[in-house]
Amino acid sequence: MKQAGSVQQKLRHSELGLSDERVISMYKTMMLARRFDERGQLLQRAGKVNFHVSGITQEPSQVAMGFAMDREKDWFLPYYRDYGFVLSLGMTVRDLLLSIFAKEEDPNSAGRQMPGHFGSKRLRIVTGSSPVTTQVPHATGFALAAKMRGEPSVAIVTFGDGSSNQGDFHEGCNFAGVHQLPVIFVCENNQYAISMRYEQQTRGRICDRALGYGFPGIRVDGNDPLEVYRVVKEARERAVAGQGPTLIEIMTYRVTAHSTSDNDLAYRTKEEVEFHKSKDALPVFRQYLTDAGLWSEEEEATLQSEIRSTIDEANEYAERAPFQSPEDSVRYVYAEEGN
Amino acid sequence: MKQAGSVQQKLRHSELGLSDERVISMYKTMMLARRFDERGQLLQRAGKVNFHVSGITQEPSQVAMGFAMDREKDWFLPYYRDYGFVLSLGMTVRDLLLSIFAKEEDPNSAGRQMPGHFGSKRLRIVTGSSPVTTQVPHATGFALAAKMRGEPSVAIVTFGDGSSNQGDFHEGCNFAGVHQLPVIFVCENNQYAISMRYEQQTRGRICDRALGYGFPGIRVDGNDPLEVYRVVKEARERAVAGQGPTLIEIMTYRVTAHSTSDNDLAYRTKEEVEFHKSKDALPVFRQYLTDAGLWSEEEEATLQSEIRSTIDEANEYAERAPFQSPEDSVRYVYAEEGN
Amino acid sequence: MPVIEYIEAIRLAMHEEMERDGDVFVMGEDVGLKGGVFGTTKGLQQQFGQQRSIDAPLAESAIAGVAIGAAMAGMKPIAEMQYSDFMFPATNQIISEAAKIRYRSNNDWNCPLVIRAPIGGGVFGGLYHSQCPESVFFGTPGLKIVAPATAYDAKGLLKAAIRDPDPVLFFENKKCYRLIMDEVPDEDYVVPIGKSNVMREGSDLTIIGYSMPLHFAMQAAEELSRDEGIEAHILDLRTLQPLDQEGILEAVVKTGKVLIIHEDNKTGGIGAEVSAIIAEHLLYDLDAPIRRLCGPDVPAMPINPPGEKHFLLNKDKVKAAMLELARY
Amino acid sequence: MPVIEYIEAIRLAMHEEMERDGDVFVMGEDVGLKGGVFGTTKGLQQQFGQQRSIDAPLAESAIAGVAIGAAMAGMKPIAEMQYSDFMFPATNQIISEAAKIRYRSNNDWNCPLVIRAPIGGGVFGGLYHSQCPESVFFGTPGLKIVAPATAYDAKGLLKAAIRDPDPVLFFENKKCYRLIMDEVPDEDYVVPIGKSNVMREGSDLTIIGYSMPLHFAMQAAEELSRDEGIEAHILDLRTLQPLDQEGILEAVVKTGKVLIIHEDNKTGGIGAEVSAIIAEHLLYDLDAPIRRLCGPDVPAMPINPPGEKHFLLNKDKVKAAMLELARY
Ligand SMILES: Cc1ncc(C[n+]2csc(CCOP(=O)(O)OP(=O)(O)O)c2C)c(N)n1
Ligand SMILES: Cc1ncc(C[n+]2csc(CCOP(=O)(O)OP(=O)(O)O)c2C)c(N)n1
Ligand SMILES: [Mg+2]
Ligand SMILES: [Mg+2]
Repeated sequence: MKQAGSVQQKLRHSELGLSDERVISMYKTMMLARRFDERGQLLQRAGKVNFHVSGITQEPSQVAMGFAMDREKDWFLPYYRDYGFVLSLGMTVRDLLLSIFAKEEDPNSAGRQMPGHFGSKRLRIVTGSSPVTTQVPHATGFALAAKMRGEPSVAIVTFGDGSSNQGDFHEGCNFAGVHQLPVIFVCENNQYAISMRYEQQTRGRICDRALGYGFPGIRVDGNDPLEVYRVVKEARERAVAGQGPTLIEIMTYRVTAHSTSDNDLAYRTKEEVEFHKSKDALPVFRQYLTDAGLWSEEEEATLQSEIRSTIDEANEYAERAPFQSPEDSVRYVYAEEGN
Repeated sequence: MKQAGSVQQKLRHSELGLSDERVISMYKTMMLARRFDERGQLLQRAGKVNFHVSGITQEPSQVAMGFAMDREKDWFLPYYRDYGFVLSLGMTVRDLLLSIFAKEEDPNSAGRQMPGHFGSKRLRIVTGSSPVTTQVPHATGFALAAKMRGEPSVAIVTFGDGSSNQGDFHEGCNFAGVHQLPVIFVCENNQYAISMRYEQQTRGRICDRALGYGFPGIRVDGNDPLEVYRVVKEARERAVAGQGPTLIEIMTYRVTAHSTSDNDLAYRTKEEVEFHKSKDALPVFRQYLTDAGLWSEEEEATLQSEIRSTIDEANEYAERAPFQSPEDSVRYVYAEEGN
Repeated sequence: MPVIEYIEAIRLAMHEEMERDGDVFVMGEDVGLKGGVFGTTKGLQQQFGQQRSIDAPLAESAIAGVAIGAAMAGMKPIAEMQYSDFMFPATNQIISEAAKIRYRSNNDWNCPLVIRAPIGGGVFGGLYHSQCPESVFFGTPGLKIVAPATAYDAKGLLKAAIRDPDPVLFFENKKCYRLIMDEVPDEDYVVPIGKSNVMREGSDLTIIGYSMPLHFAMQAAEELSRDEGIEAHILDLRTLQPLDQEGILEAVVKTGKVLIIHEDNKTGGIGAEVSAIIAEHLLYDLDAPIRRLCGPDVPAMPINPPGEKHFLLNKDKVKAAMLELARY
Repeated sequence: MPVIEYIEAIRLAMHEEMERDGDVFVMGEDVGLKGGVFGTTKGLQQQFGQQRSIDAPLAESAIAGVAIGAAMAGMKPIAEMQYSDFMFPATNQIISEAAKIRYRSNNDWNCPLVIRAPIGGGVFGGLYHSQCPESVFFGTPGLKIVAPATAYDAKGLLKAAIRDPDPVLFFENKKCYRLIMDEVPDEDYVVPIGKSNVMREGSDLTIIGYSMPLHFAMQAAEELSRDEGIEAHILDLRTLQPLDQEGILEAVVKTGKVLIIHEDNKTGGIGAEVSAIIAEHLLYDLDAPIRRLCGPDVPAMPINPPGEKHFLLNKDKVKAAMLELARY
């Protein structure tokens, strides 16, 4: 796959309308997400932070999603593993580290919420919570607002495979289907919900559920970010054209434990995990760029050192940053005067 | 359809394993449900009771469902239009009239709940409430209990088309799918949810939703009770054989207003209603029996007069029966001593 | 000033706010062509179109959740729950989401949402068309809750709720819809959220309550004044969250005797908090134990007439309790 | 008597009841192979199999709803909500269904269901892994609610809940899981639902509360006794619904001064009802206003350590309030 057909592969991103710069930028963002994620794990293991939840191996498709959308117009409702997604939307590693350290300057919640609970009005990233799937009807609501206002905005929302079994998935999708709203529902099917394998969560295919709501449902290989890009982009075009929602099921795999609080070897084998690690899309994507003549060993080395210093700086900054004061931590229950 | 092919049709019920007595009994039950329902409307119009909710035109398929199940073993979770269903399960017209008049002797709730809120442990009819669709997970729970105990019981639950858009539909179906439980989910799609047409509720087909839960979904014409019987019976056999749930969508039409509190001509035309009234399955079923040589004008006359006197007697009894005393009306919040 | 029905006041408030602000819209089951099962949204779709009077699929969690999304996007949705009994499927969206959006985002996002839901019994609706769900939502900071008793307040509070930048639960009493009529000005006005209202001045005992039962208290007060010379001071809380602590304490001080009334069952009701506030701040001003007269602690009222009557407050029950307290 | 952890007491109660009665089973997210995210159901699947320790899809309304169905069918399900913060999607099933099944069927059907849910903060769980949801369910007749503070009570109350013919919400405190250890007999016993417990005898002031904060009160009481000669009388409600009115009043009479404590936010909390009961029955026995020391009225506690600390009660905060009241 890597050697043969490289001439043909060279064209894949161009065929999708992605410039060389953009596809390189996608790769850089994936790598940044990966390295940030590894830092998060490290910080937790070192006892510097209490908790980290990882998106490793899901980043390539997350970044592809982000790049397929319009950062100026669309609305983004990510879920807690979406570091790759939010980094592709303009959130910085410093923002994420401020959140991991739960510091006041964290733009997501001023250190009120757990890491992975994203939100930034400036970046059109909608504030999220822990109870899973509540964001699905919210995305429908953003799409409804866009339609009512005649704005060419599309709402894109992500959630896990387990989460697709919540009532809110059903209700949010169905509402969007009836009103043909510009919204993309993305299930990142990493085949586990904490300890529960996919087959313990459902016997159907999640993408097939779209049929019951009257819009297309598509399953796509998460280890093929360009294909994810294509599918999301098409869904976006349909949405903008008034053709309604799309459900996309990204097939991926959770290679880390559910979170740093979980011991995954209590319910699955190392072999299973290693098998999926070997399918990691990140080196494949790098190879693609290399084969396309867009990437070199030197560029890789430079990227890695840049990322390292970005993360180091952000880490230091975030670690030193102050917590929100206890007095301020009880503010903003309601609008304050002059709000 | 009535004349031609009658020889072939004669065999239909026998082919399905229904004896002549049973198929006649089905017809009688349908007619009883119809006449009871008409009495309910009359009583409301006469100001004798406050409220009636009608199942007219849905009874033939409801009765077919009841006859396809095992009254001794199965569990029944009807919804509020299911007079035909519960009458086929052993509830009497007197029980129903006691409920309409909200009298203490009403076996469903001692006159606590609105009519159409069925329940009788003796008849294995599970107590229901007004918030729609909550009974769907309950049915799954009954099926789970049956499976755990190794009992050959199947739970069958009904609900409306609008109600299928509640989260509980999704969650209850999915749970049953994962655990391959002996349960039959029946949507009585009468094409309206109060004022809202089917297309305002969903753009998909309800039966197609089963695909996303990994079990069969079947759409069946509600005006063909023998076909409904066949489909439900097959679903029951699959369930008993450990092959899991089935979703059945019965296509029907609500010819009455939503309830006596509703004015349906505010949102649909008389013509539309008349068109569907003309497709009423009850006279067709009678013709089927007649063509099969199982039914005559005289038998019809006898049946009508029997039904009338049954209903009259029950009506009189129920009207005279006492209400639950105010003191007793606050009992049974919790188990009482010796319960 | 024109005298109008409580339900008409609600309809007018929506109508005027929708004319005033293009971001305001209504959404709920049957709110469009039918105009709602009670007729509260009648005419709105005709005037403002299907886009601003949206018939929503039968799914309350979506009605709340979609409205929350639209509100975060800057719209001002009025989500209708057909009966408050049917708002429980939306509890997670209301408590986990609407109530916490501003707080969890440190003021970055907010949720200017109104959820209207008819409460209360007396319409032969039985267990699931009569409930008072206040206590379920009352303990959740981040929500505002209002429950008007008059047409004037219904209109003014609904307008205030629609203009409020935070989520407001608007509990309208279905028994009041056509029974309660009072003067409502033609001009635009709001009733501020968080302010109680003295409905009647008196010096012998204080009644504190909200929604329908206050009308029983008013009738009883007239009779007690006429027949017994007892003068009741009656406070309408109007807003349940945040409670008007100042208003409550002032009303208590007036008489030193307090009867709290509501239709919701007693245990865990709003009355408990009102009583606790008084017991914390005015213990030494009390001349009698704090009484609560509320619905009995049963799951809901039965549909049969004697059962319903037994469950509900009425003028006579309130009057008896008032008399007993006055004589204490 | 062996001293065991609170969490172990819960596990043991389930284990013993499952051995005792084949109709008892557990169901919830990750309760099987993993043994629950806190390890509360560890070993149950190994011993009782997948059918009696059921990993349920991630859908709380189904977990409650399916359990309700099974309970009506005669089983005795123990449904686990992973965190009490995540039980709100099941609110409709709990309030509209479980709570009303006996009542609405006039005693024909019943629902012997236990729902276990971990409450409380102090584990750096932030807004949605720390909440106390008591107030949401407290006002609903037909439910029973228990919230043990000790390992002994956890075991005895869970056994009582499992054997109870009506639905019981069992609120276990996640901070207590490994922090609280006490003597638990090997023999079978139950702690009756509806009975409070005097944790400490005293004559100067009465503390009434439940769950984790009582341990702060106990520590503070020891210090106050030693350093100030102040003797606190401490009552553990244990059962929140139905409240033990008699026990509450007895505890109040002992001292005439009452401090109510809980971690759930103040407005609309259980403390309000406790206070209202006292204000209704013992007004003249009080030597001080009824105080409540509770979580602040904000949506939930932040995850950052100073914010969490600011939100939560602790020994010092409770002690300060006790001292102030004692000196009143
Ligand atoms: C309503 C709700 N119930 C339970 C939880 C606890 N919980 C957090 S993540 C998770 C599993 C989610 O699985 P999935 O949706 O597949 O996403 P993944 O973590 O695999 O990416 C659970 C059960 C929750 N956050 N919200
Ligand atoms: C949760 C809930 N929301 C709203 C209602 C009010 N309501 C009663 S019946 C009904 C329409 C039901 O439509 P459908 O499911 O199609 O059944 P049908 O009445 O057509 O047989 C509505 C909205 C309810 N009972 N429960
Ligand atoms: Mg997953
Ligand atoms: Mg229908």
